[in-house]
Amino acid sequence: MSKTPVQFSLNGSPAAVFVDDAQNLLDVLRRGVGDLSPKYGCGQGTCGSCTVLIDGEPHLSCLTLAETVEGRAVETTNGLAEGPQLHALQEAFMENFAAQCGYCTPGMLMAAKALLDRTPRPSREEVIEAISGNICRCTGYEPIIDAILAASGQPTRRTG
Amino acid sequence: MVTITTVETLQDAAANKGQGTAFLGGGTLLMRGVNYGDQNVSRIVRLRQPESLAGVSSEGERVRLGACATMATILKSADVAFLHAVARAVGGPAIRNMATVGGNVFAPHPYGDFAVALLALDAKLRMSDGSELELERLLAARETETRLIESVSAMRPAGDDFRFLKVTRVKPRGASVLSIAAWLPRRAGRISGARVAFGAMAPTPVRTPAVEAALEGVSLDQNGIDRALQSVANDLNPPDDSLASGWYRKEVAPVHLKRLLLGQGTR
Amino acid sequence: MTVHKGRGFACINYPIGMNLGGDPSQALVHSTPDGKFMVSLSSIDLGQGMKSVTRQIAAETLGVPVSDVYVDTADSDTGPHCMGSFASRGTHRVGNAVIRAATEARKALLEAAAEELEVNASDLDTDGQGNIHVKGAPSRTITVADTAIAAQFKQGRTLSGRGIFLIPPSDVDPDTGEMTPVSCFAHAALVVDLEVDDETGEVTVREINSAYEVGRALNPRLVEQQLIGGAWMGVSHALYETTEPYYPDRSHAPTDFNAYLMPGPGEVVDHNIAVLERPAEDAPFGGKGPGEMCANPVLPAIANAVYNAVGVRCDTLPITPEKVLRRLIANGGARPQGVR
Amino acid sequence: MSSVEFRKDLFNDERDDNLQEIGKPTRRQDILGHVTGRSPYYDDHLFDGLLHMRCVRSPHHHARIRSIDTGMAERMPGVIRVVLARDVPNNLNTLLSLINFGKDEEKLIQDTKVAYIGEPVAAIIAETDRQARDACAAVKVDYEVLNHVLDPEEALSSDAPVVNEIYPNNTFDYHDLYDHQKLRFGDVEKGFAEADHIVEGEYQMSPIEQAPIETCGAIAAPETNDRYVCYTSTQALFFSLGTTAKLLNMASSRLHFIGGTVGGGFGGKVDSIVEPLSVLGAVLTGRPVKFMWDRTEEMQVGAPRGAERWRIKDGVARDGRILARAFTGFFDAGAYTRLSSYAIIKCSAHLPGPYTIPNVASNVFCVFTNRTPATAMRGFGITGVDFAIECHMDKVAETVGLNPIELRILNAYRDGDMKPHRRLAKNTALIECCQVAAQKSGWSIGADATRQSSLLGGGGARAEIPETVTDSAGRIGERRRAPVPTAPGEGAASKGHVRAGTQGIPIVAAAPQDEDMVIDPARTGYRGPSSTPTRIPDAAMTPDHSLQPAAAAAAPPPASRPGPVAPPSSSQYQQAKPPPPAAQMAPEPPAAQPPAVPQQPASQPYKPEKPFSRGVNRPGVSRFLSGSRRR
Repeated sequence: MSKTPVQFSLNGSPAAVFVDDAQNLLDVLRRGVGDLSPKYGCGQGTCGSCTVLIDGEPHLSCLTLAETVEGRAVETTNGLAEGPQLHALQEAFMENFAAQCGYCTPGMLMAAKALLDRTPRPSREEVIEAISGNICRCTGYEPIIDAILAASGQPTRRTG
Repeated sequence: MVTITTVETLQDAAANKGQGTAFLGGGTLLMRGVNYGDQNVSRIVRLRQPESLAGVSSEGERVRLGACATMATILKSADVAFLHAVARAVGGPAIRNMATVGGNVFAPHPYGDFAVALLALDAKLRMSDGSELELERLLAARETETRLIESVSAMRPAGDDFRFLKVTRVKPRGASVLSIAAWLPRRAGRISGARVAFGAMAPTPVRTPAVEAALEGVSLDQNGIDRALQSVANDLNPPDDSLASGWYRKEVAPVHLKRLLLGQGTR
Repeated sequence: MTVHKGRGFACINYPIGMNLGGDPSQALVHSTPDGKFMVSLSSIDLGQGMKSVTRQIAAETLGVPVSDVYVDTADSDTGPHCMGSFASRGTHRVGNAVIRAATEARKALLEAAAEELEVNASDLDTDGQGNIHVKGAPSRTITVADTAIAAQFKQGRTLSGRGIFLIPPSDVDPDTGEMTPVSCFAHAALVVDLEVDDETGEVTVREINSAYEVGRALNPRLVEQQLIGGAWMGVSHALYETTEPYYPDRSHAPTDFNAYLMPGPGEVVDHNIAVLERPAEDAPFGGKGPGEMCANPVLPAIANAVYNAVGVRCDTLPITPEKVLRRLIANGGARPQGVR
Repeated sequence: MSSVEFRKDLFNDERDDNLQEIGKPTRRQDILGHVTGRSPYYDDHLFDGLLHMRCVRSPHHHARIRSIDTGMAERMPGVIRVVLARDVPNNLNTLLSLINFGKDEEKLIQDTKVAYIGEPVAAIIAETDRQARDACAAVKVDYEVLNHVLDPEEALSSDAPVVNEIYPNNTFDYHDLYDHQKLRFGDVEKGFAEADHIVEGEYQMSPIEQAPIETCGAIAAPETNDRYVCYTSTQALFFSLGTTAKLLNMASSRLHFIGGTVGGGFGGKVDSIVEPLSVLGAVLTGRPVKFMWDRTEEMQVGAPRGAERWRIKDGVARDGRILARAFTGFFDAGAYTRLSSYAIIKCSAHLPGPYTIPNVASNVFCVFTNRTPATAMRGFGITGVDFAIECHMDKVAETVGLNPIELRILNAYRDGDMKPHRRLAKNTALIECCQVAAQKSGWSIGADATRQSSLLGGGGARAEIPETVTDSAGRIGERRRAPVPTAPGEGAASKGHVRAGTQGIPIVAAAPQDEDMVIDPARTGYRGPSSTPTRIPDAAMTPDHSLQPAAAAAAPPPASRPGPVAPPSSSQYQQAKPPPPAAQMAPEPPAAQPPAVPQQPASQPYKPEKPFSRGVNRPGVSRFLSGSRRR
């Protein structure tokens, strides 16, 4: 088995790691770099819990060949907060009780961040579309949709 | 165990193909297999710069899509606005940032909805050896195809001549119960030279010749399409899978074709 | 295409706690020297909110603010035995164990404060804000923090408590089925409004109006989480889910989330919930576990609504478009049963 | 958009709503960890030199294992260890042996016969997950394919293949006596004979996957003190610890289990498969070993909520009173028991649903078939039969021409009613839920249904235990010799009778061991059951369908012996006053009366002849519950 060096930016900081052949980005982030925020839910690209941003766009890290992120910028939930200052999405997820078991939450947050970065005031339909590749088994989605709308400063059932 | 070979050109990639070798497009299908220990893949060949084959451009009455263009690429291109609804029907946003046009052509049942649209739009493939190939011919023998796709050219339909729908159980995004793409060129309100393709109704996307024939010269109204709807069953023998049985697919295919042709939408 | 509206009803009760008892849970509570309290458990939080609800139960029982309590759970070396998080037993069994442990710790707390204030412990009360005062004389007061410091460094007392809750095992009579199962019941009733497409058999749930009786909503937002998410799962069970789509045939078994179907975020059903609270005597502060029962009434209510809409009885789950369509064809088309 | 309202006006005299922390919408203690991605799930613990385990699984429904050739796999790159059945020290278990229920019957790794697709026959431990997968693919297993059975009723036929050799009749043995669990209350045949209508139905639920987003898994590693630590996704820490101790024949004190932050469970993380395998891996290799199911395993090898088939037969009076209800139920357990046997006990106690029906009988079978074993899921033992019952209630309503909600209220159980498992109902609220749901949805119900209350009309004759007809049909093994009908009472060679009022001793919670642990009742917020019915203030009303005589008559005929509880009189039920506005309702003083405890009949307390623990290999308290193994 050969090891391939890969350098990329992780949440704005340089990361360098040797990856095994055919190792996926999720495994490299978690075990190689130690960023445990993206989660393994299927390894098939069907649950979304491993969602990260690559060059600002959501990708499924379990389906991303690790060495293809050479020179690119990867963002994870671990980098959402700025120091102690939580991201508006994180605050809104807390406020709206948008997590139960919490396992899908990092993927949901990254899918939502990709949306809000492009579309600061999305419609409800745009929010639904943005998380349509992410599965939540606990909440029934509504609190998550509400939280993302709330993070964009829009009224929700509770605030509006 | 799987090894990775990184090459500069598609021709290099094709030259490296062989037993146990797979070409990495978007990775949405290949990497899944790798993760699950697919013993048929022992080597992955990938392009160092797949962006070089990701262009979208106009060529007269046709458009050309690079094989490595992703669904997200399609969605960003105003040149191919008629394909936006199709690209949006593939996966969620993360999948669309990864899944490629070329990969979709090889996607197994029930995937490959983009290829359904390409099939209806008379797609021709430019292969890694420089040859041209009709999509329909490749689909008929894709299990044994060793060449790689470089780009796809498809007709640019006029007005609302192109229709697409995808029926999923899960909303807004899910795998196909079936998908239908119809290119319906009209002369004086009458259809001429229709191409109608179905997805998830056979092992690969397929055209429905009897439906196409029945649409010839008719107008897009209930009476006009009646014979086409009755022909659907003759063209299709869909498989059972976990989403729906072949019986169900066959039973509702005319219903959805009717809704597509009459612009009634899906639920 | 004809879309038929249908309305269906169902109501249920649900037994709380492991059937037949024999399922103990323990809790330990101790204070830090500065008057904060740790609750040690081995119970599992799998998203239902075990850590959060036991924290509130401990704070309420101790008479201190919830912010002064933390729950540490599920290290078998430090957390005492718990049977596990299933059978809606968490809130009931673990909650009761925490009450007992926190009650014993509270007694130690008040005794330590009594020594400092030179009064009888029975004359003391907590204000829930971190203070202990003499009943009827709010100015004679000491903070929980000062009490804890005094207990630890001056009096040599621990402010700690042990708790266990057990309903001993019950037998079952083989001939009559006599047994003592569970101790209390949660209740629910709901009305589902949906639409059925009579050409495709597709069912779209539009609205749910429900009443759930949960004993006491120990944390109303956690209850809401369970009820909204649970009803979603009920819709999912009713219309989508199975690992064997052609049961009892084993073919075409789904192996991923593209094939194992559940409603997506585009299918959120408006759900108007009324929460009723009839506290159960032996439940912690009357609270029954709402987590399991919330999906159950949705399944039959949907089946009943489908019948109301198109006259098709789909007695086999899940109610797929295929099953509805087959029955519609057998019936010679939709037979709406009338507006409710 | 959804909405939630808290109907504080209902049952408000039974509660004190002025608690400090209880009832507050406090944020979850774990929410900050969830939104920062820092909540420590089991797989979020990193170990140097972590090894990965994967299983070789049966491709057949049912097959005898002739041989397993692991030679090539052992030589493959990265492979550290091949684990076979012989490596499991005590390779036979049943999950509920921890509460002494059922016989040991399932191997952690199979070596003689596989009974479902996906049953493990070997495990590979390798440096990487992929290497373990590659080695699994290189294991050669020679199978002799056997006939299989997938339908539970076919599995009951005398010539069905034997799925599980410990239970050669393809049914779980209940109480060493019957091949099913019986429930008998009154005489359903009499009830059917008195009925104006017989309503029958059959209902089927297919298997359902719990589908937590975190798959089942565990990481085990040697600790420096000759113990093993195991980080796990289990829903039941000591269940998994005890099961591991038993299978590995290891003192449970040598096991240190850590979990508690779990990515969803829904019942699918009780079965304790990954924990013993990962600990075994750590024992065999001396290194940290992870065993994590992939999604395919989670969906097809992980035990689902099992399929259930139900048949219900109701005898109904023309006014809608259900006079008798009989159930025949089949739980498709798959190849091994796991928790299905227990689900049936729970389910039997639940019958006939939240209704007071004077004659009830059920036979419920735990049947073994050649499919993935079934286990717990949210609504364990209840979801399937509730689907059946509530669909059936609508059929009954249609048969007698009643509003479905009114039919439920008419038959609803109330405080003080006797349930068929022979314990009194208390703290009921079905009627109020029906009324509120009707009101919220704008579904009109009659004035009389609107007036009903769970607090009134129960007890009295409805608290009586009737004379009960029993039978001994379906003894263990009987079905192997000749067909036996499955419905209650049918095919019984002889009928027995249990006299009216026969009741055993209810089990109550163990008393606190120390009075210091007893919370001051004034601080619990519980005021005791009210004697005043709670009212739905503005329920939609339609012309009266006159439920009154029907409901009153629903009570079984009074027995010669007085009921154990002094209930509200039935006239109170009929003459209930119109509802006062809730806001003006004066709170009742805390009820001083103790909760309803049934008095024992004058005769000797009834003791079940055959206790629950029969049919168990090792009676008594499980040796694994004590924390150390006694030899």
